[in-house]
Amino acid sequence: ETFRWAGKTDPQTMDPHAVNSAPVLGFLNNVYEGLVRRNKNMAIEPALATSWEPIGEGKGWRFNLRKGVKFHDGSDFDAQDVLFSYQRASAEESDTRSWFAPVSDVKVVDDYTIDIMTKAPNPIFPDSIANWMIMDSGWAETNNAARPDKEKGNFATLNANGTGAFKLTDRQAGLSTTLKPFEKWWDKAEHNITEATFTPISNPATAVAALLSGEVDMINPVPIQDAARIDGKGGTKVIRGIEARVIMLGFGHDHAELKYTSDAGKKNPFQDASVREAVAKAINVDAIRVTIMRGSAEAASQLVSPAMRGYSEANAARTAYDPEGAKKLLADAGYADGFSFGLKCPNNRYLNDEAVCQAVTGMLAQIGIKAELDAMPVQNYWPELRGDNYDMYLLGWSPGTLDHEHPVRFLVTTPNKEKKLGSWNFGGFSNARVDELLPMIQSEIDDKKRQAMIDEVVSIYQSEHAYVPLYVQPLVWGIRDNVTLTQRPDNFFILRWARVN
Amino acid sequence: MAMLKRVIDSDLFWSFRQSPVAMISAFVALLLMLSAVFAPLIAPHNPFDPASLNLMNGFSKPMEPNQFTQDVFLFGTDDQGRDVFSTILHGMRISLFVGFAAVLFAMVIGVVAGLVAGYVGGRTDAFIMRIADIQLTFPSILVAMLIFGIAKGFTPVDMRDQVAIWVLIISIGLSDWVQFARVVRGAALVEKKKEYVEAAALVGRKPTAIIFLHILPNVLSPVLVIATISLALAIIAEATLSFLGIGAPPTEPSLGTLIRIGQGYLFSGEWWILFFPAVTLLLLALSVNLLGDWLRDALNPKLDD
Amino acid sequence: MTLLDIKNMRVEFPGRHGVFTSVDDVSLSVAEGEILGLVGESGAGKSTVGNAVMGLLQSPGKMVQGEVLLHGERIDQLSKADYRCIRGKRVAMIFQDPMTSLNPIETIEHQLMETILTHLDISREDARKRAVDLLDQVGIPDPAVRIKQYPHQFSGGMRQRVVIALALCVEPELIIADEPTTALDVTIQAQILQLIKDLCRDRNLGVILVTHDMGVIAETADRVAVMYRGRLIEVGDTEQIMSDPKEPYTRSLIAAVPPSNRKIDRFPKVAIEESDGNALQNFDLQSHWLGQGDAFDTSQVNLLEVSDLHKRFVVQKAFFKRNRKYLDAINGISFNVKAGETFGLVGESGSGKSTVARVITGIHSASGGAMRFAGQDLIGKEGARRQDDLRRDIQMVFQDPYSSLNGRMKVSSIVAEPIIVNKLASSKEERNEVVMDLLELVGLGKDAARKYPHEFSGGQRQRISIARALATRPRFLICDEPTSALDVSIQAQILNLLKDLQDELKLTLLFISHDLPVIRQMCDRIGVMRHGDLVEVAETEALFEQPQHSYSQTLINQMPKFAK
Amino acid sequence: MISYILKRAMQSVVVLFAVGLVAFGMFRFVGDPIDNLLGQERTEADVERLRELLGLNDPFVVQYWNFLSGAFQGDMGVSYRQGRPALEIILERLPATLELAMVSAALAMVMGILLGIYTAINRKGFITTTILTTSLIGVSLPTFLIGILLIYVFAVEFGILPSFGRGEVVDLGWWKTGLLTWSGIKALILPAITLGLYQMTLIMRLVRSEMSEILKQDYIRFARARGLTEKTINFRHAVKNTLIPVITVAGLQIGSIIAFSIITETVFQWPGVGLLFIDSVQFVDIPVMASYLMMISVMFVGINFIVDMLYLAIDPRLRDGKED
Ligand SMILES: Nc1ncnc2c1ncn2[C@@H]1O[C@H](COP(=O)(O)OP(=O)(O)OP(=O)(O)O)[C@@H](O)[C@H]1O
Ligand SMILES: Nc1ncnc2c1ncn2[C@@H]1O[C@H](COP(=O)(O)OP(=O)(O)OP(=O)(O)O)[C@@H](O)[C@H]1O
Ligand SMILES: [Mg+2]
Ligand SMILES: [Mg+2]
Ligand code: NI
Repeated sequence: ETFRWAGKTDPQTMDPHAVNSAPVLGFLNNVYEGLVRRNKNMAIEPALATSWEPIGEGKGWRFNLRKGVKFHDGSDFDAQDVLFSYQRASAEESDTRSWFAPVSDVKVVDDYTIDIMTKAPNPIFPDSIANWMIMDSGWAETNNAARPDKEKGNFATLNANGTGAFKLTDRQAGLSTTLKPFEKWWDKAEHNITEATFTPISNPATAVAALLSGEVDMINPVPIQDAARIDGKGGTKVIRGIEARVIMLGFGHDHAELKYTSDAGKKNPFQDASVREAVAKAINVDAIRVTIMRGSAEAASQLVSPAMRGYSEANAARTAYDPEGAKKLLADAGYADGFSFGLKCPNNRYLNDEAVCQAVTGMLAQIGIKAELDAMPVQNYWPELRGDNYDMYLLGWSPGTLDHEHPVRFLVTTPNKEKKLGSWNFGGFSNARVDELLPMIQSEIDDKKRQAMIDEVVSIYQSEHAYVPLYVQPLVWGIRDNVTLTQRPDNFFILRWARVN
Repeated sequence: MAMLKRVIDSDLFWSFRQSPVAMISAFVALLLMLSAVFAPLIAPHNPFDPASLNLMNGFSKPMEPNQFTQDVFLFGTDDQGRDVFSTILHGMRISLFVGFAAVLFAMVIGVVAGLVAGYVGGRTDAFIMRIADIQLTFPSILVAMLIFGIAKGFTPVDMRDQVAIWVLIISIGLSDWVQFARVVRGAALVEKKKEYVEAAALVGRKPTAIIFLHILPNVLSPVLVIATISLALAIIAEATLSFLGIGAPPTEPSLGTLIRIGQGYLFSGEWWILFFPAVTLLLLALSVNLLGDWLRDALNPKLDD
Repeated sequence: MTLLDIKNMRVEFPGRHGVFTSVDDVSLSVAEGEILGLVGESGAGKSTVGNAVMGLLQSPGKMVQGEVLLHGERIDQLSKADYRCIRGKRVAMIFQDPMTSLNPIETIEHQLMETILTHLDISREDARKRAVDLLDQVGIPDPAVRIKQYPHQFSGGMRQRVVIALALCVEPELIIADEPTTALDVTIQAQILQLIKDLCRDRNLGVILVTHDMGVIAETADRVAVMYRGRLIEVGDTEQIMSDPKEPYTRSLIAAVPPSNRKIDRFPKVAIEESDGNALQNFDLQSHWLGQGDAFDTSQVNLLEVSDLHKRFVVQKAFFKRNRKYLDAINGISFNVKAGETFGLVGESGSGKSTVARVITGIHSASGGAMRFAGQDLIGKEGARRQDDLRRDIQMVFQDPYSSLNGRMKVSSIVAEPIIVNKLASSKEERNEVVMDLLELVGLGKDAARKYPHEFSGGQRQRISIARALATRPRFLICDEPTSALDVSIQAQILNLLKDLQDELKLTLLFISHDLPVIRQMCDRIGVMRHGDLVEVAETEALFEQPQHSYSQTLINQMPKFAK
Repeated sequence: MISYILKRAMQSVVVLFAVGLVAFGMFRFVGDPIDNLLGQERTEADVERLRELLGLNDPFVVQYWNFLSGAFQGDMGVSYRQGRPALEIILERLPATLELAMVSAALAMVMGILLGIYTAINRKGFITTTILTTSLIGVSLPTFLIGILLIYVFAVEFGILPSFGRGEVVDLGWWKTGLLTWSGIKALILPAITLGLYQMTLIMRLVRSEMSEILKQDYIRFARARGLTEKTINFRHAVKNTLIPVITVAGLQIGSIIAFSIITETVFQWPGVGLLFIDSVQFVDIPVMASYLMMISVMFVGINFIVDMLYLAIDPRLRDGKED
């Protein structure tokens, strides 16, 4: 069966190591494979490695490789390819380099065994390399693509040679990409697809129309408000899920003064934790969920969704909506008359991001603090955040490792260039205990102990109200009735699970 | 008083009274403009005051009680629970101001540049027209970003809002003037060869006077066509630029922004968010264009039919 | 058998200030082979009658009453399509204003050929041949070359002849010729009139010949109809009308024809019994605004000195100079105009008279030679480069009044313009007064002020143009066929005014005309032009009595005689 | 003639330089490409390294100069997004846009002129009023909305036309055309209408306004007196005299259709340069934007040159210049 699907953005490259972004990795997961892969429930399962085990008390991991695996061009897969892919993916030019930060060495034991040594004990290492894709060393070298080249591009930018269930047969950057099943794939195919074409459709309404008219079999995403209609019309339906992404409000913790509005220059009230708490209390997440998100989202209490590893059950309660309490807090903090500040918001990054910010503005206004909303496209947004041009901002975070450690490392620890920590902690939130706990979490092998430490971190950032988590972004895909597929929370569309009836 | 009498006495007013279409159009346009000006007095709500909004009112159907709050809204509400009717009234203030000002700006620059280029010719013409070529290369989005970026460097933070509106006007105006300039230049090239221009020069009219008193009235009709037709476009352009974070904040949606928001609900059944603002814009554009049609005919003494 | 019958025609122009009745209860008929002369006051409605017959009244004009019958069949109620079949093929019309009658962006050839091909079923080749032939018949030199040109490259008289050729394309049954020879010199005029007469005789076609020129009427028309104020006041045989007019207006009209055989001081005035707004009022120049300008310094003998003046037009552009084609419109002429005199310029149509005027006024630049005005060099001072006072001193009445008026301006503004520019009035009130007064001086009346140029008759437009030129209080006035569309009575009024100005203020005139009797009355000295050369310059009487050059002789001999 | 062309060519070079300068001055404000090029796990060092590599730390004049010197050797830079030469990408996308632009321009011109003539001749009346008012709907509503509505009606409800894309294309080697396949033609209909609607209305109203004026000229009356058919009068004499403003606007519009049919191309996911451009803006793909703007300015210079030449072809009065 032929299968056509559409997404919002085109994967910008076919090189699995050049760009670490969801559209690219999600797409290439169908073409390339890693040592491990995630199953329908996001759990790790064997792929090119048949098994793995820790070696030498936290020194590293040993992977036993699968035999008889062939690349799409017919060459064989062995440990050399893994080593090559390691070198390639961790090279300076690679965007995936950070995955290998804990790695100290990679040793080929024999053709089908490879050891990956880590600098410190790393319990989640196999989890963190689910998107590390293995490339054929011979193919890459003959085609002068031994290193990814993001700036100029190379052979691997437009061509692919993986071991995955599908091989790339046609690539027209920005227009369409066609896949065909790989007959010599090592695993048993679950799908019944003979050819699959991906088309980027940047305009959501057009994508909906294309689905409704039957020109595509699946679209991702569906604008939330159109879900009901797609469900209501015969022939199409919507599948919903919870994405890994948590939407939150952030503050300029290290700004001494407000930067925007007529109050610019005054002391920054958000440095006061009780003001931040007031913000948390002021926001009626339920109302946002019911109206703007049409009931699809789920309120969030922490920086990861319950589906993620390390989710803190102990801190599952979210600050309750309590405008009166918020007003009181403000009054106690000395802001009975309120103040005004600048709220920055992207308008094309997250689902209904601008609408959510407007709602937030309204809710904050009701407790007497006036947000001046400045919404802009994402390409202008990040430079603003980096330039510290905000008093409060909206951020969505999706943990690449599907682990709570991820947002803690990027968002909560004190920014530190050398140690590469806190690189997305724009507001510069800083807590010594969190900084202390992070390395311990990273190297703790015992799950229980690890969770306890995570729980502590969560309780710190919750009580400090470092961020105000709002909700977990919903995942809404639209499909034709005759299609069955599996929706994974990382928003990757895995073609080999799709069937057209 | 004397002014008024002159106006009432004028041929223009006379021909206005002869044309029912012009009178109806003028009435509609005036009504829209007045309701924009007096929006705070007419509108039942103040949609620009975030504190007065209740999110639970969102997506109320026109004239039907909201399922949560039981509030009733004439034209329904949008995703934020803003009363669409009030938002249209308030939003029109920005849209009308930006729209008219931008078109006027483009028209003035374009007409002057075109007349000068066409009449003077030679190097002046080449210079102006090459600038036009450069301008044509840049879409209004980029122009807006440039101007916005520069303006940001000069203005204190609390003035941003006032500046933003001028950035919008200038960017939209700049990307539109070439059209006027080239059309006027083309027409002026033809007109300046006519004998009445020679006659005017002979009695001692200076080039500037010839350009504005003689040639301009004779090239005005295409200018009017383009100007009236660009109005709706400028209003929509304002919304596009505001989306880029350049213009009005999203908490103060203009008519164009309201339409842009409404477009998102085209398939989902909340038709009123799009419908009423779009009809308003349509009415505005129609009345302005029909008024323009009349004016063009009225200014042409030969067209008295 | 009557060819055309007009019964009780009434034409109205509704407007903001009421309905203007342009033609009132006019009944006329033309027989086959007959030439009916239609004369009358400027603005009497002559052209309107013609337009109404053609069904081509300018909107909002309407024929509200009456019938037009062609060969006994009513045509005024025909459908658009049926009317079209009559126009051009059965009834042709020569419009009064040849300058604006031609499509400016098509070649003469194109316009001729499409007319021929619309009506005649002949090949393109034959049509082209016929077109060239027609141009030749109307006396256009070099027709095969000229036919490729555009209207603006033709002189006024040449365009008029093209329009005539267009009307004659398919030999219609009836020709309405509205002032067909106003811009033609006497030789060509004679040739054209002969052509029309021949057609009448040979093909039995009827002609309505609208003209102000009594000489032409006397020589050509079989019968004459006289119009006055929209009404037909008298119809009769040419003989009878000329020698024994019944109506006082006709009588005064004939009395006003300037004599061609002697020079008189002033043109005879028309005395009409009914006095009204349009009639000339006596006025005292001394106390009049026009007379208040400083009398000009006439110490200089020669106000204008022109020597070896050249003007060459590029008629075909090419990158390489040798491939270009030129036309020498003025071919090295020299003459002087003395202060306070009237210098006449006559000559063949297309000989370069208007070009001389345009070069002097700085509209065109000279290609060579020298020009001095009151001691100042004029070469290199075209358009805006000319100093204000110098420009104000030299003014011109354009040959084509209509296109020299801005159609979007009211007459009041047009006439006021020079006053404003040159600050000749101290206040707005004074300015308005002067404008009204000027309009009245040229016989237009106050109502004209609030109208636009297109609402006027040909002669009326010409007078607007004159009023504008006078409004600068010029020192040197070039008149390019200033009275070609005026009936003799108004012509007398205007020319007398010019003479008065000359006497009082020492106004200097360069007077271009084809009308030799007028030239004889007006001018002190005359230059005769032909093919871009000035073939003879002489004192007026000397020229008329003893022309030296052979071309001058032909010209004088061909002058239509109208003996009273 | 040749000297005129040379002069214009010289001027165009200056225009190109200026365009480049303005463009690079602008790029500082369009956002930061780094965020798109690096994933969320990037480090400060990565950012710094890439900035240095792409020359983003240089002052814009230096960036401009580097671009220019590259361009001089035929190298317009490599797309950040696709890792391919920018020029190659643009040229690859151009046929789609050109086909769309030409079809919709032709549609707009033919319909615009015909309707303009009709409404000029019949100045009053029901049909005229209807045409004049309904055509305004097309220019009063956002293109986006019109596009989506068309898609909704013809693709979703009737299912007779595709909602996106270009259909099947035939590769002619140097040109990929959609005009040779049925699906390609079907795919072209809706975008062409969406895109042409505005131009059609504009041209129609221009023709009408100019022509109403021309029809009152004496030479039109005289043409009637000569017995010419209404067809000749309207289509030859009157239309030709209205052409100068019309071709001016048409030239500009064709230019902007090709250059900035952003919205239409986005709505219909039309794989042309407009879509490429908006993608590039969103991605802050500076090399593509720069080469693209260069190409556009060359195009506009060309179009305006042609328009100026057409003036001369149409109106003989403009031909005789000062040289004599
Ligand atoms: N379009 C118009 N609108 C209003 N009045 C007009 C219009 N055309 C002509 N008239 C008036 O109708 C009258 C008759 O004009 P017509 O052109 O027939 O005069 P005429 O006898 O041909 O004069 P002339 O010898 O000066 O050409 C004039 O008084 C003129 O003002
Ligand atoms: N712009 C021009 N381009 C080319 N040739 C021109 C131009 N203007 C005038 N001519 C030519 O110059 C010659 C002289 O024209 P001009 O108008 O001076 O004649 P004229 O003596 O005034 O004739 P008429 O009595 O017919 O008005 C004519 O052959 C004419 O065709
Ligand atoms: Mg007349
Ligand atoms: Mg002449
Ligand atoms: Ni005469």
